[in-house]
Amino acid sequence: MSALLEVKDVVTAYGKIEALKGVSLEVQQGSITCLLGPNGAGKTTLMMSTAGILRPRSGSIQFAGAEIAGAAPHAIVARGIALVPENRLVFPGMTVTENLRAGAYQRADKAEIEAHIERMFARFAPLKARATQLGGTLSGGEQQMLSVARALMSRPRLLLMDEPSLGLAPLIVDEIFRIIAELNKDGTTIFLVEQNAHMALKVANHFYLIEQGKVTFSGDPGSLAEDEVIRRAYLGSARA
Amino acid sequence: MLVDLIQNTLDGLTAGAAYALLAIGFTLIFGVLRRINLSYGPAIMLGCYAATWFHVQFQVGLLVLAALTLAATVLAGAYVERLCFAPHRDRSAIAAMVASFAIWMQLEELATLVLPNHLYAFPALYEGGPLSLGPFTLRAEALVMFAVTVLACLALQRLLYRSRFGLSVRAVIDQPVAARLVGINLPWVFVRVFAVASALGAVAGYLIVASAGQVTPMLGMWSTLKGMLAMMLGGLGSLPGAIVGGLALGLIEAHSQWFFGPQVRDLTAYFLLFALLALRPSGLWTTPRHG
Amino acid sequence: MDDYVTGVLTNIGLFSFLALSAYLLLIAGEMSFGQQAFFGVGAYSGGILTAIYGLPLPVAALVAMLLGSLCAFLVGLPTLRLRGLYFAMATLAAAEMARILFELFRFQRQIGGELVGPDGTQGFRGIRWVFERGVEPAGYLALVWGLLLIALVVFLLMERSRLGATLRAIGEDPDLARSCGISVERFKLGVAAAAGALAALGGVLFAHHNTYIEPRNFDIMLGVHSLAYALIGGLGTAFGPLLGVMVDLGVLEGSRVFQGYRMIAFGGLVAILLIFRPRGLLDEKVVHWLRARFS
Amino acid sequence: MAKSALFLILALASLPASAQRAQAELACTPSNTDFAYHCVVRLSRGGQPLPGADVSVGADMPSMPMAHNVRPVKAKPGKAPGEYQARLDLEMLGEWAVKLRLRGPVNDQLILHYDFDEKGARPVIRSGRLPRK
Repeated sequence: MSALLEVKDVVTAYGKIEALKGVSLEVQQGSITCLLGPNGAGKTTLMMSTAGILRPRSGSIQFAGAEIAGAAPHAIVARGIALVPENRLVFPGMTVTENLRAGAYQRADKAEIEAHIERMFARFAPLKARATQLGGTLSGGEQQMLSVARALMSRPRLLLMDEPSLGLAPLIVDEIFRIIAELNKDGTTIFLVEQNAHMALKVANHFYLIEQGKVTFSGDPGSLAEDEVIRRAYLGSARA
Repeated sequence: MLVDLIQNTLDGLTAGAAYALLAIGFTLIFGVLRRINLSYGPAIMLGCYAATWFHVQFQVGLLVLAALTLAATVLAGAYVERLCFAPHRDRSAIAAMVASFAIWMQLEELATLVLPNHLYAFPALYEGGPLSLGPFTLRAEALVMFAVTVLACLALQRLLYRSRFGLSVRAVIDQPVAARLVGINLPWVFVRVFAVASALGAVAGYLIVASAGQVTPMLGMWSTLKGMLAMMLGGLGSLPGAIVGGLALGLIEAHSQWFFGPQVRDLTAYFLLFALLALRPSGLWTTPRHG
Repeated sequence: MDDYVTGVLTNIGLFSFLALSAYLLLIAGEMSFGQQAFFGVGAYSGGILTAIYGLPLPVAALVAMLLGSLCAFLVGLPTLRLRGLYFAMATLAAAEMARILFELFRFQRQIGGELVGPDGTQGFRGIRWVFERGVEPAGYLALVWGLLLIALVVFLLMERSRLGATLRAIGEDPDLARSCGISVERFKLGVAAAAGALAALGGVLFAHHNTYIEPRNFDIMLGVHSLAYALIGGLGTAFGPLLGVMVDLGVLEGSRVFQGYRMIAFGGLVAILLIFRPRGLLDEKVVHWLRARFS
Repeated sequence: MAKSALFLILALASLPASAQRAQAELACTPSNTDFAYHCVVRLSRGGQPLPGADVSVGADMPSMPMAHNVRPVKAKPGKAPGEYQARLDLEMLGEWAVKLRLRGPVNDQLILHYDFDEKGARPVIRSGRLPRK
């Protein structure tokens, strides 16, 4: 395996406050890599920096050998990265089908897009029944599925997922993680941010702990006792 | 009494059609950029002035005038976008708005330099008198205004719902962060939105000056104010809302003018806007927003 | 000093009151398109009190300021919970309503054999208190700038106090301020009332300088200009708005050789300035640097 | 003829009204330069011409009087008593509020509204009931 994504010494700041204070990590080709940490540790900031929504102040982000730090989001999507954002951010005033079509915005193969949408409906059955409904009227779980499906429509090599289980009922969380494992089996590399460490450790090949803008631990599931991981993921070691 | 009411309604809808067109252009820019473009009206005014200048010099025909208005307005709109909005993309909305105000001053001065009189004749769309329908009268320009407004709305509808550009515009209005995440090139969308909005504004401006038969430098401020007012009445950033807001503004103005006179007409419109903002800031007509 | 220089300097002073009024709201995080209305309220009420009721100017100015702040309070009450552009639009609507009400306002009395008082769109002539007392332009200039100086000193004291810090905290992040136990709404109402009084004072002085006012004096152009001044000059210090007015009127007057082209040059300059300095010439950074340097 | 008759009527009408205050009237003709006018100011008080005043003439735009104004010029005594001549350099055509600052026998400021076009200047009479465009 080789590193598909290589983050080195990335610093991202909001004004004077540095949310990332030099983060370095790697996501191996074909893996599910998970980033765990308490609220405000910088997980979402790292996701947004990788997707190009935020511009890192310094450091390098390499994707498949090419530097992408500071590139515009549309250029990063074109390289094969898609982000399923925190809180899902579906297009509330557009139908489910249109949401999916927007996901394929950079693709020109019209017929293949429509076929791809049908495949998404097959995979995410609840969406099919809601095809003509507005995104804003879906339930939280359905919105999460839509957000994942929309990201897949760009046929990414690397799927970034920011808190996909946030605010969802346990049954739906199970479903989401089943989908994550399935996508990975089909060849998509996944970089996952989670609060739900228990579920994340079940699917991940590798995980990082991030606390106060710095990576504090890196290892495979099992290299640290799960309750220790969970404690640090929720509370951080500093406060423990 | 009833005749007057219906006549006022007709007049109001006519004015409202023009307001709706102005409001759609204004709303497109606001919805996509979340910025207020005070230079929206002045760009339209400059377009109309450019056409008038050609008319004064060369006596060109109606269609050429319309094309000139369109071209000059889009050009002025592009200038506004480059100078006031592109540089402030990720920054202060206030700075962008004040910049657009500065450019307003510039455009207005430019127009009055080229044509210094306070008033210029603009070739009318139709030379004959008003058409009468039973007890009611309707100006031929009003029919043209309606027809063009409906056509423009249909064309916009097609553009927004049947094209890739339309998909990107709606995505940016709906959820700007997600729009960037699916790979929409925001700056490029902005440029094209400005062009479309300017074109719609030019159509509205041309119809307004052609039915009034004259241009004055007031057209700039007037268009910005009416477009903004209609947009606010319909709910910020909603395109169907802009149409409803425009028609509503026209109706309110026509009826309150008939009942209370011209000054109270403006007063009513502003009062309504104020009351709406204080009581129901999301507007009369809003798209559902959950999640 | 000839009449011209005195006139320009007086105008700079008069405008500064309005720009300061807009600035006060801007640092509290609100953009008002409607401060010209309170300027108008001050001009009309002050003019009526001296020209019709024969009250001395200082008394008229005090009453006008009270009235201006009362109006601003009443406008602020239902609108200050609105955010950003919504508030801007609401204040714009209120100000245009005020302008139209001035157009409808007729209140004339026979004074010395002449009809004096607001006469709708015909305006309000004969606000002569200053001229009848033989105050020369230079004297009036000193009065305007004296009052402006007092206002500036109050601003500077405020900005150094806890009050100023609270104000900027509210302006930067109202939610955070609220979570720190600051009563944001009440604070903003106070700010709006103070800004209204400041604008009204400028209005009284303007009416007595010009002897004549009309509703068109108080249209949206005036309001947008005052906003622009605060922004060009900078949001870092109360000297910012003053600098903005000076830059504008200074460049305008200095470029009279360009005749009709001066607004073209000026408009472009402002737009370009805002690209490089989006919070104005004297923004918070520059002010911080200057303070560190000179204190 | 008609003009001077009108002038007379106006002067008579204002005779009892203002014995103390000065009245002014303006007559302007365009010059060779764009937007520049030769203006004659007729000052009167109580119906009598008012000579010997120190008059400066400026002009404001009705909206934005503080920013859009014309540099005031000193008027020279004209041909007849009570007449003063000045050259007004405007920025554009349209409505201007002409501002007369008087010193000497009277200390006052008068504002006159005139509409300037290619032919000259006419006083603006607004009914207040006309719709604004």
